[in-house]
Amino acid sequence: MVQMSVAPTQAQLIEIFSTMNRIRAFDEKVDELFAAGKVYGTTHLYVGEEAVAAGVCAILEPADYITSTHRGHGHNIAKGGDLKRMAAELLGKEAGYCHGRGGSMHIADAAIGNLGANGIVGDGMPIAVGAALALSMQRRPQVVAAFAGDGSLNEGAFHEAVNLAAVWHLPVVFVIENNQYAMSTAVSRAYAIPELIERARAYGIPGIRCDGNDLLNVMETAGEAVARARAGGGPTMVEAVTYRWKGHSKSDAQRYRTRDEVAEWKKRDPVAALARILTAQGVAQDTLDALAAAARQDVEDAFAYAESAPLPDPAALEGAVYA
Amino acid sequence: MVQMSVAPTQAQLIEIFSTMNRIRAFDEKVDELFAAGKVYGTTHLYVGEEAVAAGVCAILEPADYITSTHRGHGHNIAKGGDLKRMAAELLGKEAGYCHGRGGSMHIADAAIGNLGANGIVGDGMPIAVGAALALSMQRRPQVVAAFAGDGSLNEGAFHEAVNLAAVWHLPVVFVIENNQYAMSTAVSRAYAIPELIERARAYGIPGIRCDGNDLLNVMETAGEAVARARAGGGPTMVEAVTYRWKGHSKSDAQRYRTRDEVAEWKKRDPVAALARILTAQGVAQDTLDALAAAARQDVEDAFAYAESAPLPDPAALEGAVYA
Amino acid sequence: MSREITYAEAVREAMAQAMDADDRVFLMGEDIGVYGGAFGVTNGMIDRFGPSRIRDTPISENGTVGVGVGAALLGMRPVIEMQFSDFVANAMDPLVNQAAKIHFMFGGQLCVPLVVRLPAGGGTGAAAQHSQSQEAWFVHVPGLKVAMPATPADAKGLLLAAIADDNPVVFVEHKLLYRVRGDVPEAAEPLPFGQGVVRRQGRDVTVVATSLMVHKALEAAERLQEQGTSVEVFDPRTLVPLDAAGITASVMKTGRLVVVHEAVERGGFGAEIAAVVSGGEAFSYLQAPIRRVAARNTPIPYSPGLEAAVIPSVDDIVAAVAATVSGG
Amino acid sequence: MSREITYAEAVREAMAQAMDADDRVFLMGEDIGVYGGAFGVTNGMIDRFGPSRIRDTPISENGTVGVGVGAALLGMRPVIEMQFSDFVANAMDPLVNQAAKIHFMFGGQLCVPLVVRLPAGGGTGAAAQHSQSQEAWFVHVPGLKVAMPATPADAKGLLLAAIADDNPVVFVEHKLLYRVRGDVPEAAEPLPFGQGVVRRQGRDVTVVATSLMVHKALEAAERLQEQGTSVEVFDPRTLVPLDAAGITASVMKTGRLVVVHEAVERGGFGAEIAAVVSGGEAFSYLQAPIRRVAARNTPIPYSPGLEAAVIPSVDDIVAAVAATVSGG
Ligand SMILES: Cc1ncc(C[n+]2csc(CCOP(=O)(O)OP(=O)(O)O)c2C)c(N)n1
Ligand SMILES: Cc1ncc(C[n+]2csc(CCOP(=O)(O)OP(=O)(O)O)c2C)c(N)n1
Ligand SMILES: [Mg+2]
Ligand SMILES: [Mg+2]
Repeated sequence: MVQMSVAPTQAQLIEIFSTMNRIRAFDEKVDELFAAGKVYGTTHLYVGEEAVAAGVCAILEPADYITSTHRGHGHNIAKGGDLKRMAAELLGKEAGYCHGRGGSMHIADAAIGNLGANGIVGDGMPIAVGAALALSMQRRPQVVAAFAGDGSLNEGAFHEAVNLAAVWHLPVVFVIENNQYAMSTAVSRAYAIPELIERARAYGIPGIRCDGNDLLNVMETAGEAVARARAGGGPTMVEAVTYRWKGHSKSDAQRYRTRDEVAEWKKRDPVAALARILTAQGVAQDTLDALAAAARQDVEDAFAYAESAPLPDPAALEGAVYA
Repeated sequence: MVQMSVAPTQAQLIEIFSTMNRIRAFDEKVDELFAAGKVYGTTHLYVGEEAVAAGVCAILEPADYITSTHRGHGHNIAKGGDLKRMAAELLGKEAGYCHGRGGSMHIADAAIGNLGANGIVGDGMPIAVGAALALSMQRRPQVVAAFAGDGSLNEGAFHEAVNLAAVWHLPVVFVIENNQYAMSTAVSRAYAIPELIERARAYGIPGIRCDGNDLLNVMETAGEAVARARAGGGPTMVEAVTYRWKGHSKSDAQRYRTRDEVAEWKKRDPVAALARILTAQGVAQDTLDALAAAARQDVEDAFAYAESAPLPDPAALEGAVYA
Repeated sequence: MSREITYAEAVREAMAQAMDADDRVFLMGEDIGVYGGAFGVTNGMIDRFGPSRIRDTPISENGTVGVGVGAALLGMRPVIEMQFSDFVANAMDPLVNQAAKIHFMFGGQLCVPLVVRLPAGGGTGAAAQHSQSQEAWFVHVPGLKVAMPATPADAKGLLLAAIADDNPVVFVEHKLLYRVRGDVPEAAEPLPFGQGVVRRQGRDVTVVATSLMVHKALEAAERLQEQGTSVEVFDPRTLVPLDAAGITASVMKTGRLVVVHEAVERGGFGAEIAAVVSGGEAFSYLQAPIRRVAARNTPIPYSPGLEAAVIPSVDDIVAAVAATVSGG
Repeated sequence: MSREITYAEAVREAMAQAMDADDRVFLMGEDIGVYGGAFGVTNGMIDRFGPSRIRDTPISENGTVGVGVGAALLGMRPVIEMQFSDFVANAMDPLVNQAAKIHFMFGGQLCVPLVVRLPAGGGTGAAAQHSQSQEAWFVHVPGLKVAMPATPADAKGLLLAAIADDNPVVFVEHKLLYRVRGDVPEAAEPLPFGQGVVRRQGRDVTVVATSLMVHKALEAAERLQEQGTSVEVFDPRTLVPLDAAGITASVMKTGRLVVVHEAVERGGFGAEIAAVVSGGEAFSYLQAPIRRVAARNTPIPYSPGLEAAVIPSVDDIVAAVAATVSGG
């Protein structure tokens, strides 16, 4: 089996720490803005799950591709997305990634290989498989990582897509973010299997489970899966076990879980865990604090930019439907 | 694990032998009529696979339910269907099961628990699961057997339905007729797994494989699965390995397989195999020949009846859309 | 006896009363249990009816509708909530190829008493994949019935009728209507399908509007009244069966027709109404072209200003009616 | 240079020429390889282009279209064959919620050059689940284009244009047309979308017909000519974009309109045409109600006599035109 040979350097880890802080700060800010009624529509926050996107994207090459989900801010930031264009999109501005046409659930950045967030649970996976098919037909070396939630594995789209990837032996990694719930539905109520990677075997592909709050474990697991895909070894399913700290979306009374459970998981904060690793490596707390502060500042700057940016012109819409 | 405790009696086996001969004779006759251009539309013949339907339906109680497929004549005959109404349906007559509205692909017999053949690959399975859900909510003791082809396991409908059955622990048996091909597509080209029952594990339900040309093996396997369902043990997937002797449908050049392969499988004729068992049990060849002849005669009578039956009146159609 | 409740409460009440009266009725959907559904429509029902009859499903729209069909074949009366109308695209096959055809295709042996509830429409900032109005697809599928109530009372009465119907019914609810209040009878009284209602009498022009647009049309009619134009507002309430006679009678009286719906214009239900009128008895009474007011032919965008520009407004209706009345 | 080939051959030739000219073009579908497709349309192509570009899929319509979308995002130009049009119900979600919206929803960053070919229509005794005409669903989805060629030459030219288009195109082929022969240019010449064609000039009435119905309309026109009625037959060829100007001009000339399609009448594309005409410039030229000739509002039945009664016939067209011309 292919293994990630080299452990990440401290410089890499520090960069990833910054990324995770940017994800955290961005979604905390979004939460605040929604609570204040300053953003339209709805949103799904990634707080608590940062190590998954950050770990997987740290393994990917810049030219590799991802598909994302409704809970997609973290994916785009981890892949190298622009906070300003994200903020502008959330505020419905012309400078946003989608010129205000998409909003929180529809951020894509073609230039960095993010083929798009998705409002339809499960639909990122067939798209990822198609991208992988294109790469394979074009004999290009890139791979695709498809982020997907634990809730998405019961959709037909998952099933059909993973099978096609398996039968055609395509360079794709399915990254299942098992954050324990699909909206109000606990994994145990949606599946009669103990681990989601059990599903991988049904398609004849490897499945690996990892601690999604442990960045190094995520990187190791994604490293193995991405290396296999890149080496022509076909798809892998990765299950990253993690937890969503916030409600499912803007409005969620969270009647389906206890405060204690949430509190318990918050003790396993992936950002703090990485901070501990860096501290153990001798990085000064001040340095880490400065990185976190810089991340927050970047987010503040992005939203300040977005607030002052102009709104889109509806007159452009009809011409925007067809390419 | 629940096992079928009693071996079938000779009287039972003789009745099943008759059933298998009726299935064989019916579809041979249909083949002949299509070849002669005497039937409209298309058809899918069950010749070579008789032991599956006959074995499974021999295990079911009359009040149990089945869902069927595009290759469904055998299922309806095995469940106790009326050859005359089948023949009349194929000839598009008012006396047919569907008053000529359905044809070969849409035979249902609500009175005997056949919830219908299906022109959409895979769609019988969710319907079976729904029927099983109804039975469970109504606290009735019946079970449902869903016949489905090897090609149907890559449809989302299969995936979603089996998971719902598993999570809700419903009294349903998925009978996968693995006849090696979905139209031109060999199982090995549609799946990256050696056995289709590998899929069962992904939903946390038992999967059992059996020789679909060996009636006793089919009965034993179905017996276990049906007993489990009836005892409240939830769903089972049964894979019955068999072979389709004829082309996929009316017109099929069969470029995807060799004559030798077909010839090889014909040596494993399930009807002849059951005849050998009965002969070994001391049943006279004459008796078996007479049963086969009677089956052919029943089929001839059915089509004679159907030919002379009146056509439906188009004026009734618009009133037939809504219940 | 009636009292004022919201549209969401009316939908809930219809389901609860149907469940009280008939054991065969049960609900399936994503997060309809403790969560109460994405729009709170099933709030509290699980406490009263338990998790078997208020049945949370995994995220499997196709399977859920297929299972609903199977349960209906054995005499149950499933009511399925799509979390958003948009996701019914995942369930087109069981709805269209199974539910709609089974009764006909099997020669009347079986029937499919199934209701699929669709929270439809935009105006919530949920963008292209969570804001669609897809009723026209279902109108084009023989074997389905389609209801589209605009008021709490109609929501209750039509849903009771839908649940009692032996056929599959697509029941379209507009998200922005859920909080609208109105008088609703306490008793469980089904409203017959196929009977439209004149929401406002008028002389100069007929406006046929559906769902949320009924309210916008009434608002437009108020304004137009001030300008001296008398608008008749007709709400068909069910699209299949359609009260073609009611629409025809109104157009024969006014001589002018404007059709208003939120779905995109091209291929929308407004086309069907235009065809019914321009192909029927009312044709020779028409004094002006039939205008359609509908969403622009684009996906629904996110940004509030963009979204508002795409979805028909009261202003759009006023303008179209004015043009219809003044143009000849 | 042109020569007479069948419609199926024309479709195949378009695909082969596109594949010769452009590496990015490839086909996916069930049994399109050695089997040649359920209707033989891809016969022999696998020998020439190999199994990677003539890609047999497992039975997974949803996944296949979703994969097509993903491949298109990375610059490929997938052409997907639904084995029967009916099965596109399984793929509505990727077509409608992904393919159609991606370009718009992501602010123009990406596009989806995807073609989905639908062998549609009845007349083959394949009954309710294998005989549908679903084009109206797609017309109602902004972001999709819809083509419906009636002749071999149009099939070739429009398919070449569809493959070259940067947008998702639903390409509707009628099974009964596959064996129809006609003159087809040898060269790979795309036909522009949005340009209808007058198939027959006439004075008294315009018949707008699509796909197979164009041929039935022409036959009806011949018969009507004998009765002294001069029929203009207009074939829009693509439904989105639609040549509204062409239709309008024809109706302004004849003053009468009959719309003919095979899909069921209610909510069919004929409604859209009726709406375009009764809502536009041609309205005041109309001397008679707009009649629709379409399938009855039932699923397609199996028995030949039943099927024939449901699907529009030449007689039905003749009768509708005669009524339109004689009625006022
Ligand atoms: C096809 C479809 N069905 C339902 C929904 C509504 N919905 C949005 S997110 C969600 C839960 C998804 O859970 P999961 O996949 O675990 O992702 P998470 O939200 O936990 O990140 C649901 C039901 C949807 N967007 N699309
Ligand atoms: C949704 C759908 N896709 C495709 C088809 C066309 N089709 C009919 S039967 C068939 C092959 C089915 O193979 P399998 O399930 O193995 O059953 P078998 O014919 O071998 O009995 C195909 C592709 C269909 N009827 N429905
Ligand atoms: Mg989750
Ligand atoms: Mg098979």
